[in-house]
Amino acid sequence: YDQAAYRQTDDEQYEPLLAEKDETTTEVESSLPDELTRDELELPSLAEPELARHYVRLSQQNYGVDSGPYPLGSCTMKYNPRFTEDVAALDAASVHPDRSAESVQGTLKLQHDLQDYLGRIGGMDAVTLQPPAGAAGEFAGILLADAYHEANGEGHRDEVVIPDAAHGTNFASAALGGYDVVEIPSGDDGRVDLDALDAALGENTAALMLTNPNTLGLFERDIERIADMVHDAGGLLYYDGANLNALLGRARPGDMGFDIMHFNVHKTFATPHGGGGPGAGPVGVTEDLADFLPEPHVRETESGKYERYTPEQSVGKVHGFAGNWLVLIKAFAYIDRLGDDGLSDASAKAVLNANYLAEQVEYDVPLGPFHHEFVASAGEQDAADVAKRMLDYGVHPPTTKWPELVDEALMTEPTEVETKENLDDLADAFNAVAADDAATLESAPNRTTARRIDQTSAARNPRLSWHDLD
Amino acid sequence: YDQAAYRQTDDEQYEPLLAEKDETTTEVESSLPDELTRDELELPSLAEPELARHYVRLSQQNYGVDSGPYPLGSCTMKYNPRFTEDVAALDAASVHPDRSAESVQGTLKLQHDLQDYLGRIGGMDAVTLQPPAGAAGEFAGILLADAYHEANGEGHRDEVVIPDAAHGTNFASAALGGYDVVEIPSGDDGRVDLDALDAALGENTAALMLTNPNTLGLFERDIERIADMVHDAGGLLYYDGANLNALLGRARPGDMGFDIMHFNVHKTFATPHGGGGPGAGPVGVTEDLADFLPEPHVRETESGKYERYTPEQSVGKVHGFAGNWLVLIKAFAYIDRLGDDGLSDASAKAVLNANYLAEQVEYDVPLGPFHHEFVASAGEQDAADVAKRMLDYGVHPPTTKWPELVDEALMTEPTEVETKENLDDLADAFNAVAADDAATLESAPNRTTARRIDQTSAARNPRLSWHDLD
Amino acid sequence: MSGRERGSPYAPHTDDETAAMLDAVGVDDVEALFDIPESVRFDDEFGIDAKSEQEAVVETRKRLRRNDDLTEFLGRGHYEHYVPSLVDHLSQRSEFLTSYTQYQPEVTQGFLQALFEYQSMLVELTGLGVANCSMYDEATALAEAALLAKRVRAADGVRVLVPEYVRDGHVSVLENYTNGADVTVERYGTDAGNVDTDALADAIDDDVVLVYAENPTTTGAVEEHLHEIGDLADDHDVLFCLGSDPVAMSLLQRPVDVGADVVVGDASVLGLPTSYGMGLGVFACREDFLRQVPGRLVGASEDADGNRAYTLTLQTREQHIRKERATSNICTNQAWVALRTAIHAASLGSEGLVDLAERMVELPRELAADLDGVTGVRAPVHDRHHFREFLAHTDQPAPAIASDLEAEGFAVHAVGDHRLQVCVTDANEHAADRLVAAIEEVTH
Amino acid sequence: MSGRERGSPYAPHTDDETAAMLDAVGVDDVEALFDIPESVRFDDEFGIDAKSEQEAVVETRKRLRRNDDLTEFLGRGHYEHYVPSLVDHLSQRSEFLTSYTQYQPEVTQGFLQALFEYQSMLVELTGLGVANCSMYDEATALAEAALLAKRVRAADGVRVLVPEYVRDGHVSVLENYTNGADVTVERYGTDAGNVDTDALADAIDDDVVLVYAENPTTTGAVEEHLHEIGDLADDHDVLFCLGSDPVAMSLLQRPVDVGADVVVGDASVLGLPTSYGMGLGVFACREDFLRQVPGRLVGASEDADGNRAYTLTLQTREQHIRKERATSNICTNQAWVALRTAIHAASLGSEGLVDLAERMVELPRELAADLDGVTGVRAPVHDRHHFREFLAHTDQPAPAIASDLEAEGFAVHAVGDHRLQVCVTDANEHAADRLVAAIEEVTH
Repeated sequence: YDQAAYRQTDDEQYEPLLAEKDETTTEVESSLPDELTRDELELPSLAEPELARHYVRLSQQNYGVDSGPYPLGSCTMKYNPRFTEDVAALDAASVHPDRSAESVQGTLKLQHDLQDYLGRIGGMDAVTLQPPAGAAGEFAGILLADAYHEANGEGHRDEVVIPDAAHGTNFASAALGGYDVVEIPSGDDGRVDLDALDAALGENTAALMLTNPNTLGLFERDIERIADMVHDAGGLLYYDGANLNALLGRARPGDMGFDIMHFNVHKTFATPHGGGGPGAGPVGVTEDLADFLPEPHVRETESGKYERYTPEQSVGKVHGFAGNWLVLIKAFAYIDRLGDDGLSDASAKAVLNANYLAEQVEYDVPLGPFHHEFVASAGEQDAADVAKRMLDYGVHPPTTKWPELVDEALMTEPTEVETKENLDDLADAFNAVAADDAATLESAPNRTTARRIDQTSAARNPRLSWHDLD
Repeated sequence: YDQAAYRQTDDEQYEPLLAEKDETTTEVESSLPDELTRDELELPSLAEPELARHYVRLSQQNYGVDSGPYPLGSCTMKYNPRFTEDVAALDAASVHPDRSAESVQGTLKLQHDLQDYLGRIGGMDAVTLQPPAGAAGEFAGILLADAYHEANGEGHRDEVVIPDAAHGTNFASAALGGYDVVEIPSGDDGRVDLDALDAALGENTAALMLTNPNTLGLFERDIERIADMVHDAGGLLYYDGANLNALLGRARPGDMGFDIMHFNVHKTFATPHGGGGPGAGPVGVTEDLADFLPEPHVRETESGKYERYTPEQSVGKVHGFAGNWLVLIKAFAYIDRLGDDGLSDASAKAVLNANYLAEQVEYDVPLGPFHHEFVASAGEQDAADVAKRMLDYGVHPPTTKWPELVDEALMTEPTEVETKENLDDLADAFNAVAADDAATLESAPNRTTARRIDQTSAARNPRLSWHDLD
Repeated sequence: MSGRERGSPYAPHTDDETAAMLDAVGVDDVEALFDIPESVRFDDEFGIDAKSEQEAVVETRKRLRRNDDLTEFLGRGHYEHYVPSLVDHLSQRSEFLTSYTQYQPEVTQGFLQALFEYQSMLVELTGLGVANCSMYDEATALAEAALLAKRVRAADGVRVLVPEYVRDGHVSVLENYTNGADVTVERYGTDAGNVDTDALADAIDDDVVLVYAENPTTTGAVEEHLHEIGDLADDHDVLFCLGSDPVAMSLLQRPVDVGADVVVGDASVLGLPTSYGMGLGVFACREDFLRQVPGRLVGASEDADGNRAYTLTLQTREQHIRKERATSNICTNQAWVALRTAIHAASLGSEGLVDLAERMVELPRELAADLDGVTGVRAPVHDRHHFREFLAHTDQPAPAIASDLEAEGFAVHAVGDHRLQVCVTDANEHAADRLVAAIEEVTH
Repeated sequence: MSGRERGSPYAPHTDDETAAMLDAVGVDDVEALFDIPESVRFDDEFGIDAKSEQEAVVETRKRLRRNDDLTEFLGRGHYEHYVPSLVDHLSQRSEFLTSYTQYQPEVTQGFLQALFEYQSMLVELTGLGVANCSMYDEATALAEAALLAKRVRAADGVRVLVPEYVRDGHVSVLENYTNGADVTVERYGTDAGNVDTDALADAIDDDVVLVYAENPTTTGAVEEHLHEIGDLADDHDVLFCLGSDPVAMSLLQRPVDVGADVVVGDASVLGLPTSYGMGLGVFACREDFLRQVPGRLVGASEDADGNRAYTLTLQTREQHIRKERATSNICTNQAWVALRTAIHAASLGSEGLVDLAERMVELPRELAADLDGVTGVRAPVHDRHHFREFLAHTDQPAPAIASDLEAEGFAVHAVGDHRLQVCVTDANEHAADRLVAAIEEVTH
């Protein structure tokens, strides 16, 4: 019998598969001609009490930020203020995208004001809210760069330069845009190697995609020089906003020479990641690129009304409608609540937390100085095993084995929401695992809902739906 | 370090006491004169992320209906439809009780319509919504009886007759009203012993309080005879609504001869019990008693408006304002959703479930036939131990050791919301425990958040706040 | 749902399951299980149509929408403060919302601890040794205080004294609850919005078991004579019961310091929005009354492993064990509201609470000054400090002004013929200027 | 909060803690940790005032309240069905809402299982072997389908054919996503609201990698030529991609039965209210394309104890491993919407879904008939079966009618000069009669 919520047992594993509970086949009958309808449909059919229990139980088998620290480097898992859920759920927020501009002045104003806020925060002249996620923002940015070069008669530029430590999405987004990727190795200090960059840049360079601070938590101190080099080569400088939480109120991509940037609203503006999304990836650009933004864009008219319009050389659309609008409402509400003081303090505390934790961790922590995250090295231990063992200590582990610059990387980002006590406890977990032997690590985890899961057989023998189960 | 949400460990017990986390003392400064203010205040002060984690964790250490079966006899723990939460949370529901009647016609109409629905369901002529819980409803009923007798020059009636198997609240409510309680023993068949009743009734009888079906799940078949006896003695017949879920659409207290009744909205109309309340205990009465109802009462005017008024011989008030109004909204929405079909089916399935489960349980189940609940006997086992051991099987146990008519009583009420599969599993748990030895029972539970808790020392050395802890 | 007959949407039985269960029980029809004499069988209908969830939402919403959308400046015992969003989100979690009273503490540690923390906050706020984990509301808590006083004093035919400013409704509840115990409730005089200590001295005597006062009072004055009341009560061996609330207590004189033996009040001022008067009765008292306390108490204990654990305790006071000799008939209380209040209080913390309370002193001061500037209005009526609310004198009839203000979108109390009572908190302060303008408008 | 400097309300540091941490790190001031050259230091302000939660709620609410409260009869790719309350309550649970992508499956079994169940439902609905656990929306899913087709066919300079009824915006997304892969998007003709199979036969050739059609179409017609389209595609070794949604698929021809190789669409029709176009991209395809599937896949496996467990699988397709050779650049997807959709679908069950879908056939039939009775209106324009929506011809200019209807409280699409498109579901059917009356009113 399924164990009550408060405790898992080993011998009576709860296996609540919807399909196994009360599957029913419905013969389809319709006023439509038979040939236009299917014959039957077989989906589970649960009464509401069982449905509620099913999902309550599933939720209890899931770890979220509300469960404890979630120091996944580059993922910036911070607390999600709940009042933003309430405003996104307001009836007035629920409108159809084809509504006339006159009838949704509220939505347009909110879009406009968020565009404005993000422009100020990023130091950008114009911002589109349409991309539905960070990677979609990257792709939109590449599209914009492409259109820009094309409009300038530089359509031959077909290369995007990306440092090796960059997020995988950078590579994939550039490729999706039809560009060849020129990967450059990082320097010994973990930053862009200017010589390598110089060698990579050329007349075919469309853009350099850069994360700053980078995925090692290091600020690219040569950013102005980098910008000059890219611009001198005729390329554009793209800012990956994944680590913007480290810079709020201290530096702005626009001021550093970036031409295009995306924001990750969950990382910087605390919208929930929801187990994988929805996110939103607004893209900011300098004035030179503003005419290429996706349509419809929103602007204020002289009469104080808001209107949709198509920028003169718009690339068209990157999402069927207006992106993940409900998520953007939450981002607006967060920014509006924190204001200058709060945003600036969030960065300060995020950086302080990362540096403090780096001090407490006994694993080797090469490079530095760090901003919002640091990458420790598990050394002789397997970083993936370290992660599994940390689960036994009740915390979520860091991102592992990436970036590859650091052996057996433990990429750790506590964010500003953790207390000193939490960081001390987290460090204790790191340090306890550091002292564990290999056998212990390999057999971990032991205290989780599931023990170590066989990834290999999952991929070798894919079972991707109920239909594939015995 | 506190273990993550998904699992408890034995050696690293999470002890999240707010006061131990981040207690702060605030020196009180004010624009008021010093002598009118306190000096300091010392309460925990947590930032929102930690606060969220604290309560999320506490919730995960709690069992609710959404966690699984909750067959507490006489408590009727059924599924709480969530849409009722939404309507109770509507902005329009949030009004002050001193608002003019003209400005809260919506609230008054809802009050009126709920009064009407309850009247129809109970077969009563008038209903007050003011009592904030079932026991408060009982007390209000006693007040009404008192006022009625007083008005009829029968103020000498100072006894309330109550069967021994009745809820403790009946006795306490009668006592609170200033009445002497005359307890009568149940017959061998678990029902009212008519001879004992006859002996108890007399010129001092103000009322008989009766639960029907009674706490053994048995319908008082002689209800008409009982009503006649009570009325002949000049007393009133009071219906305890705790078990009304067994009769919906099949029989109504008013039709059986009851003069006064209360409803338990959580038991019959699925409002959440919320870990102990708030409840609501509307009281219905026959026409003869309607003039005594608490004020303000609500009625529809000839113009279709709704107004508050004071019934001619009103007993006054039993709650400072209008009772637990938000709870009553949920009850209204539930009744309105189910309608005749749903309410009647709820009773049918509640009774079917109880009878089915009684069949599957191997403990002795004396008496019968049962309606919504049955009382098994743990026999040689200690019923309280049985309950603790059932926790190990992942289910919530029944009510134990009551009513005392049955040795080591296991008073079991599955309600209509359980599936056959759940009932089978529940029966398995009962039967597994029935086969366990005494030592196993005494050492249970072993799989819960806390193991067996020492009640004696808790009462002998009361520690009732942080201030009492070491 | 397939194979499921029309009926309760929350009864999960498929037709097949129903049939199998009937078979197991040995009847053909579920009706056979109802052991009800034909003569009392109900064979009619209630006349209530079953609805979809969507329809049921619409039906309730349609009714509630008939309420006018007024900005309320109402108080007099029921108050609104901004409730943080987190209170809703956390209290709505299934495990809290759908649980019963904690009869099995081993699986309800979460709620027990939350209630223990609620009790602890009340102990800190009142300075008294014991707080229970809720009564229904302030009125019933006051009634329970009177009954406790009577039990403690073990006297016959006794009196309880309450000041004139207490709401009539609350006094009615008090009388109803105490009549059965032969307690008489008497009012004593007030002076300029506070207790008249001379009147109290005249009224008090050895047959009094309880004297009640409020801080702030129902009309919003900060009570300046608490020490004197406490002393008078002491002189006559009378219990002093103080009515207050958690926000007020975080700033005003600590009840224990003025000699209060019992504190009652409404704690839902934290945690609940305006709710047509739904409350959370505070009940705290001196530790030596412990065995006489009404309602539920959560205590700390240990489990079999020696770990701290919580449990309902001292249950022998309660109706389900002691029956007619219980300290109260209360069973279901307001636990979930107490949870919400605890979350709200914890989210404010000491400093947040004190800050909020201080605003409750400043806001009425400012609003009264603004209203005093309106011709034909004098505010506040009493030369006192105020908390959240105050009385204003109007040259014109107050009921007419209140009625005119409704047309302008505001709700205020008319108290008597020429007094308005105005309550201002963080929930409505944004509209205070508009209220002043509206009052100016409707009085000219 | 006491001892906490002004700053982020979600950073928990007390002043003492901050000092201790700075000390441990070895700096005096947190600014010393920012390794940023002076020349790019930002020393201005954003000009955004910090606000209390209450104020922030009010600010956002104030903006949104500028929206007119219209009853929408809008569709064209974004639809509303009544979302059961439970969907909100369950999906808002902390553990779901605040979690990340399931990189550590041992502590995220709950979400993984929910996504597995979502995939399973899509497999059942489409009849195809594989469904991923979400794309952004229908438009981007269609684009990914085209890219998959290109990969599968491994061809250069290829064409994708989409019917004329597809939204321009969707085609723009498709073009933007596929330009980089040298894919050309071409429109092919339609006939009376369905695909013109002759036009398609003319357009299709061996350089085509994908042909797209919808059922129902963007203008609401049930597509009657799916088998022919599938056959045409087969004849030329072209992939057939069908656009649909879970409600439509529960009733209309099963995609696999008409030869669909890929199904895209928007599944947020279950689970989300109208959300200004926020979606949930369906992506399902034949099992033999498994290694070419874009996006995330959840698979069943076993843990070390041999118990069933779930995990993200086949990740070598993804950008974080394969980088520029990945099957897609997608990282964050729409997992939480998929959770909501799964809850909504499970709460309806097979029969509930089929019932809902059948109403989506009946409601537009009835509404079209009613509108056809209005002088100057002819509906539906196409003699087809419809699903949720249909086109109506208007003698008067449609944009003016739509504009006038707004003043009456209704939103409908004007499509071209003399056509309205009207969408009716369980969410707005209660107002259908009023819409007819309003159209009668504004056209006379």
